[in-house]
Amino acid sequence: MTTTLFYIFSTVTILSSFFVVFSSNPVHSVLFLIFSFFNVAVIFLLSDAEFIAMTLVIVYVGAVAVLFLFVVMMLNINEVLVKEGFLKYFPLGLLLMSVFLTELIVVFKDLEFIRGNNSGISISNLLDQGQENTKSIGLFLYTDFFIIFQISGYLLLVAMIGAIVLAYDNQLSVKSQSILKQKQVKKDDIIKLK
Amino acid sequence: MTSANYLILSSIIFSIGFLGIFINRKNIISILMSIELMLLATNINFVGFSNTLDDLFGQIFALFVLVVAAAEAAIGLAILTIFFKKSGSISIDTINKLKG
Amino acid sequence: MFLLSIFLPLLSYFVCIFLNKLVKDKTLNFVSCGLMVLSTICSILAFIFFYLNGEKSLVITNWISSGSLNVDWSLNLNLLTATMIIMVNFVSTMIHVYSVGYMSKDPRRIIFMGYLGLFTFFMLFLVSSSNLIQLFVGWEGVGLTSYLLIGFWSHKDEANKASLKAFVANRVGDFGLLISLFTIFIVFGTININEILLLVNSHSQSYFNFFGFQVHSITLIVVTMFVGCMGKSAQFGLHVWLPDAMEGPTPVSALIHAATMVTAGVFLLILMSPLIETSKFSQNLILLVGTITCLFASCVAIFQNDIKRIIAYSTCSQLGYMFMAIGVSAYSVAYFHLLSHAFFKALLFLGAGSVIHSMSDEQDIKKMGGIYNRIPLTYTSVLIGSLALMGLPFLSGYFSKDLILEFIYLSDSDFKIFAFGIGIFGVFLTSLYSSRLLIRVFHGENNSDEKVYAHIHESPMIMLVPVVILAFFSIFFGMIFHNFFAGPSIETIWSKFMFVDSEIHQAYSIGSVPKLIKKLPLIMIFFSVTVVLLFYFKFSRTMQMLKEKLRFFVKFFHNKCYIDELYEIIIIKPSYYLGRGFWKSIDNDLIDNLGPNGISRFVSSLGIKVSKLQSGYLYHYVLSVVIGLTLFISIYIYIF
Amino acid sequence: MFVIPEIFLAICAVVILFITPFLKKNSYLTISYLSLLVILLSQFLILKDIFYSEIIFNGFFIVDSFGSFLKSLILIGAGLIFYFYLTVNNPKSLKRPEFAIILLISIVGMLLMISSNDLLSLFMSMELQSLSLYILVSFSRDDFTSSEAGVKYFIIGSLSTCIFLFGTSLVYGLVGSTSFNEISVFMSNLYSTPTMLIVGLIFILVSLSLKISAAPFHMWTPDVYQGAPSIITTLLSTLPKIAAFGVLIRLLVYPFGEIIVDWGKILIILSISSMLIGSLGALRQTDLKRLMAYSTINHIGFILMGLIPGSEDGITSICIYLIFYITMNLGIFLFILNMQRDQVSVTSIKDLSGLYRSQPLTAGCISVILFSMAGIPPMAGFIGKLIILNIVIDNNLFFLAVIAVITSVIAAFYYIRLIKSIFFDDPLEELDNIGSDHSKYMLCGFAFFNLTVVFYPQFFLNLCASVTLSLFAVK
Amino acid sequence: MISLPILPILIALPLIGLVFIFLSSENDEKAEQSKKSALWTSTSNFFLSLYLPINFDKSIPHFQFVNSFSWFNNDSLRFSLGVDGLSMPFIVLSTFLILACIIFILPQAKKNMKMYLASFLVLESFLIGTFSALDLFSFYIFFESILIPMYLIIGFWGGERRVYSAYKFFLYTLLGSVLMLIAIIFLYQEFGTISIPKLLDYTLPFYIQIWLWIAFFSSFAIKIPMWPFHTWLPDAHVEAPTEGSVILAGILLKLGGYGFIRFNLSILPDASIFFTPFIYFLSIVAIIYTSYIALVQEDMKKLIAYSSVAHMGFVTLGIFSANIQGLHGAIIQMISHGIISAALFFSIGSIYNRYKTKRIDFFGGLNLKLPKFSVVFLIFTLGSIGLPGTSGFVGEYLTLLAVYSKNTIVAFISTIGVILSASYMLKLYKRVFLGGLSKNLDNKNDDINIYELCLYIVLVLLIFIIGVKPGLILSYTTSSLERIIQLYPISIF
Repeated sequence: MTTTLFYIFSTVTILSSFFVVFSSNPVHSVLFLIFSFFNVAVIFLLSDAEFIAMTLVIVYVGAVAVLFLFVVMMLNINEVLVKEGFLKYFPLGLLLMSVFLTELIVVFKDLEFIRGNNSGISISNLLDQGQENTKSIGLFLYTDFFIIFQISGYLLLVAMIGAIVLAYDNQLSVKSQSILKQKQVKKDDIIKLK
Repeated sequence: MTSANYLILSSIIFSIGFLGIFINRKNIISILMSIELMLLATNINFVGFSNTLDDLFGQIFALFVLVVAAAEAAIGLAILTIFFKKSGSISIDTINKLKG
Repeated sequence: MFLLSIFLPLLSYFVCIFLNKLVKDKTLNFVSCGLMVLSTICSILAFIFFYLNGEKSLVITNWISSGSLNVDWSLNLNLLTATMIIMVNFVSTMIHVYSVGYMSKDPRRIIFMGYLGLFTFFMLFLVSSSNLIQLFVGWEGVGLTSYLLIGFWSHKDEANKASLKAFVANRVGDFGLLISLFTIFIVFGTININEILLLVNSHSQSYFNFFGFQVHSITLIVVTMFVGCMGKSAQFGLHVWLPDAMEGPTPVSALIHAATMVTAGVFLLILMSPLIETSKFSQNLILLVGTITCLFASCVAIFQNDIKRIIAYSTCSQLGYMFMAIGVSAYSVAYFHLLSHAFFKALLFLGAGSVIHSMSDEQDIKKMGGIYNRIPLTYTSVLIGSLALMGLPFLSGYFSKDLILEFIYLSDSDFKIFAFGIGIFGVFLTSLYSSRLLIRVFHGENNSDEKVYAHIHESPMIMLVPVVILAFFSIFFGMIFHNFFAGPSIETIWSKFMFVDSEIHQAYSIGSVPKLIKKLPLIMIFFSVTVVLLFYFKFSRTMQMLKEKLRFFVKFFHNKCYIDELYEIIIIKPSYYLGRGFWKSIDNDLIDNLGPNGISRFVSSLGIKVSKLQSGYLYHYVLSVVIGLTLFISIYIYIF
Repeated sequence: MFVIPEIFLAICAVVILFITPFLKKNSYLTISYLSLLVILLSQFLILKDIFYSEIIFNGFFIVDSFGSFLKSLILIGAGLIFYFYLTVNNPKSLKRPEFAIILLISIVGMLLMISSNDLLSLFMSMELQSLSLYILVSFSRDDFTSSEAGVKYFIIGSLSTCIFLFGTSLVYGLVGSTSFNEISVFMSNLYSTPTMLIVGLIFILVSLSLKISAAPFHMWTPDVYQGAPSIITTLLSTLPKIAAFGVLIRLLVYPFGEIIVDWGKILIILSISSMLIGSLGALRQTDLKRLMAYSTINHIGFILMGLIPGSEDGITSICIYLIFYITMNLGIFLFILNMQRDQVSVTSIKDLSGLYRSQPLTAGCISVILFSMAGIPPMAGFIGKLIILNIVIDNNLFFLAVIAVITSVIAAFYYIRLIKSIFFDDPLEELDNIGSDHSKYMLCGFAFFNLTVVFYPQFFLNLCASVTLSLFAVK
Repeated sequence: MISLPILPILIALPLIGLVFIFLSSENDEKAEQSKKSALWTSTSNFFLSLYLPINFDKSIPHFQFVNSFSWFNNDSLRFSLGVDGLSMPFIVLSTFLILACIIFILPQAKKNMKMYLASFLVLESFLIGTFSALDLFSFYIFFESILIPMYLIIGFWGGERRVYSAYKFFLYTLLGSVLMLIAIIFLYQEFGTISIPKLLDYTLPFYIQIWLWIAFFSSFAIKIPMWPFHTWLPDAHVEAPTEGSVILAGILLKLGGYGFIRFNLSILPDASIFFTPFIYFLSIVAIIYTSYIALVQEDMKKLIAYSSVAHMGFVTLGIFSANIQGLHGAIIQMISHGIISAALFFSIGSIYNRYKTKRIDFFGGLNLKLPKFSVVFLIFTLGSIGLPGTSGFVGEYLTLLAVYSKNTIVAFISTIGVILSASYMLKLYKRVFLGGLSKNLDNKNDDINIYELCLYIVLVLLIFIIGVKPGLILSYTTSSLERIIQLYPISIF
């Protein structure tokens, strides 16, 4: 049952991610992206990773994808026609990518897993102890993975500072007409022969 | 589900994401989306392995990947915005002032 | 004493060069002549000394010492060298004195005197050296001074060309000599002359790997050495420089290009005579080349108009005689002719110089004539010189040249008939051009400008004195000394220093030469003189006609058989083409374009390509990442 | 206790960030001085325990002398860059307090990278470093090229992250853990290497190659170097390279040391192509910063050769080369930072013409450094190349050595082209004199260092040999 | 005997002089003060270098005056200096020629005179270092370092195409020597030592020798230069300033010959035997081919440059005939060429300083204007031709003799070079000095000044002294060379 579901959702994921790349309207792309996130979340659920599945939906769909949409809307990006270059490079790119993919699949197909030593954190053991997925993640996140967690916090801080530093600008942020500047413009400043 | 299933799924998505970056002629945002796709593919891998290995570590790793992805998206979009302010466009074909 | 006789001329050189402009010219002239006189006296004293104390070898200092090669600066005094030194010193002294007068108008006369001194030094050095490399020093040194003196009037382009030609032609000869020296060292393990001569017999059958062929080593040595001698002694093929060398001042022609330097080749072969004896082939070669030169030079001399060139070609032919003598193993005779030739040829040149001097530097015999009574002393001396050259009885040329012819007749050489015939014919030709010269210059009508004619005067005393002295020697030298060089007794005198074929000498002294043969040269002389006299005074019109008829021959010989032109076409021009071709086509186009420039062009075009790869488009960058990644994976999967 | 430098630095960065709003005028200067101070202090903290070695934080990080050495190298570089920042005439857009803070955070990232002992911690610290660098590259908002460089750098960097993660996931799937220790144990129990592991390693290697800009993953480098503000280019060309090399060395030598045959070949390809691209690409450049990018690629190729044998000597040689490399690069960039005409920065090679006439001392110093980069003895660059070539030939990689020297000759061409411009060309408009004496003295210092290293190379050799020892002691 | 660390002093002294030059604050083109300090430095260095021949023990074939410093941390990598009979003459030659250059510079004015003087002092230091280096690495370091000052000298003070020539010189020689670097490192790896004297005791397998030989060859063949690697030389010479050409021809080319003896012949004897026919071929081509090219040159310096290639052809012939005469000949030829070509370049410099051109057809009848100078030039010309009695002859004679004993064809063909050299040199002399006064020249008499006169007299004396008494040099080299030859296997070539 889970296997069938997995296959179904996998197929849908692949298709929708294909459309992310190839749909000509960016808004459609974002929507397809959201769709594939949902599908993957389902796959995660099938893999008994409820917390990650939820987080994926919340973080990605709730924040990131919306951010994308927001930017797409804000920058007012129009549909762009498929250019000549696209067709010129498409076969080459497809070929390259299929070679890449085939190689990966060749590598993965007859894969014999050699299980490493069991020093990892066994999920089944945790389940036996009555720890739910979310709980057990929490259990480790704040203990063993404390330092990583701290770094991720720091990372988000950087992201925040960075976004503010880059985007916040009292002089340049607003696109407005400056009559004085327009008057001072000379021909040489605008037309540049290169 | 064997890990090969996850792997093949993730490879396909990864490849599509990759393809999306270099075959794309539209705009930078779709490149960013392709990158998100690639990150998603790695997450599938991590969660899948976590499942087959019966090891929680993969899920935790995936969680951190999510964090990073979010941060990256934020920064990326910020850079994109100032680029847009400068050039008035985010078409990929306009990003070629630096070359040679 | 001995050292003094050699190094005084060098001192004279230094005095002249360094004190020039500081001390009065007169004083310097006096000093340099004085030094030469002193040197001559010393050499005579050294000669006497030799008779008292025997052979002597002076080692001054070590020169090159490298492995088994040990070369010293050292001087050798023996009968051969001592006599040669006296001759050189003596002639040189004469010419020094003569030059004082001859060059008195020239602003660089002191330097000229210096060069003369330098030349004398090198010649003496050549003569007296005890090993072949040192001999080579003298050999090249005289070449150098010859070069300097030919080009002494450096404002004349002709002179510069001639001097360059002389040097290069000599170098071609030196090339042979160098090869010979190398071979000698490899074969004998030494280059000391005495040691080589001692070792000749033990190596007479040795063979030497030359160009991969086994060559009789001594033949190789002698042939290559002979090439050197051909260069220096202006034998056919390498003779081209000698006539041109007449561009130099006349004293130079007398000293270098008649009396001393050009005979160095003959001298060297005499020195190495035991070697030559072991190689029949080279003897024949020497004989043939000598013969050809003799014939060729005399023929050309007949058709020349420049007084000095005539004498120069005559020198060539006389040197041919000397080589003929060497070719038939009559070394002492060759030496005898060398010495006597030195006197009369120097005399001739000085006389000619005197004529030129009095004719206001005119050298063309067509523009002379009928001046014998204006300059009687000069006339007499030229006459004596010419007669000696022709070999008129009892003058020195008579003895020496006839001896050569007789020895050729007596020898058992393969080419003796040919050589003898040519020799006799040469005598005819010699008298032909000599008498032509005499008549053209001194007799008949005067063809010069009136101005020049009015100006004709006898040369000053200082020029005439040496001429007279030389004339004296030209007359009596042969008469006095001929017994020293031929005959049975000479073995005791010369056999230590050169090879003496006692059988021939024996045969000669018992008179095995037929009377007719002995008289033949004389007959030829009379015949030719008669011919000349007739043509010039009786049948001058016939001569004109003949000239017209035989225009081609006249032109051919007048232009020296076109040998200069031949060389121009086959050697000099191609050299320039080759040089230019090498330079432009190979060096600049091929090596540079393929080599450094080509590589840098290639690299920089690669650079452009790499820069072009950097398109500025992101998707290309990502593409490169994909390609790299795929490549690595495929390399890993499929190759490693 | 032993990650004190990183933690200290991280905390200080936050503290400084909180001070910022309370400062008014010229706050950026104050902040920079504070940062410099912090860096000096943490340098002190590192040097205090340089020979200490321990695994900490549940195996996520490791402290050893190799790491400490590279960290102190990074801190020295960082200190110098701060110093440059303070002394040169910066464009207006850089005169903001956030600049110093983000710079500090990126340095924290680098330090953490070097001490990482787990792919997860490595990933996080690498992200910390990269994110700050993305911001820094696009920091100069007055400049169009800066934002273009930012976009390029960001996209390639994110791609690198994705590739790294994919590789990591493969390794994780196979080993069940991402700890270096675990991987090492896993590797030592193997009879044959699974292909997937190698593929995973290839992914990780490619990602790190993108970081160190080894060809063919170098394409972003020239553009970003040219576009970024000069001070950031200075940073980019030196410190992240050290950090990335630290990671690369630790990763390849320790956990993947067993499969040296496999990654060695990849490194050979990487280094050959880097040397070729680095030497050829620069031939036709007209912009100094862009040229320096290619020069960096070339140097990276050279350094990679030292890693191929994976031996202790090799790592030692890399360390030495890195020292010389950053001194040379910092020297050149100090000059580029000071290249101004009428107070406006210029970076064209043409602007160098006739520099010797106007500023002989500077010209002399620059040419010493350039000769050093070209590897002409007796400069430091030569010593570095000598040591690396020594390793290469020791391992019988002759073809590699031949390619290396030939490419270095090609590279010498563009270095001496610069020297030609400086000395032989007629000056155009003269550049401004180097304003501050500090810069001048610093430049002299760099030149002097490059010139005199030949007398005491044993110092560096001993130093680096002793620190690399720790890397192999763990094994 | 108190052992004075003479070699380090010789190397360091010019650098101290450098400090003095940079301390002086003058910026004019004359820079009298700097000239003075350069002169003092080079003079004292020259006289100090005479310490070497005076205290040299001729009977010892090994290295003397050895000084050794620790360099890298292990004992096998030591930085050591020393001289043997082979290198000693070259050190003295270097100090002498640098002094000569400084003297020649004295009356001149040049842009950036300080830098110019400084370059020469640096060059001196490096040159002495190269010749006295006893280990491979320091040899290489010094060998390569020379490129830097030379590049500046050609590029900064050169003629019109100076940049091209400087590039060509720099990159060409660099390309050659980096291959040598690989060989040097390989030697170090193989034997664990970089000491040249120690390397003499080892023998390598033949197939390795071949590769190493090629690597060393690539460096030295370009340096010396051999055909077809010679094309940088004419360009470099033509464009370099006078003093630069002097050093280039006088010493730098000798590095190639020195290296051939020191490395190819001594350390790699088997490969040397194998490659001897190849060397012979290249040398013959160099001698004949470049002589022909010299014949048609229109630029005096270019002519001399091509003749240098030909002369160096004799050197390689001598070296690879590998017997005592050959090596002696090669050394004498190198030293003699060092003096004569230097002298010729000085002379051309004198001419150039007066008339600002080096074109041959510009001149004519110069001996009327510069009588003293023309005599001096003639002597140099004759030395170059190899007239017996001058130093050139001894070298040519010995090398040709040595080759003749090995291979008659080679010797025969290369002896033709003797004829050709006379042709082109005397043609040069004729066209420049003889004949009527060229219409380009006025009648003003500007014969050589006192500096030039002193310099030329010394050079002339040297030419003759070496020509008459080459033993002065050869006696120092004999024992060292004999040692090399003893180690050399018997060759059939």
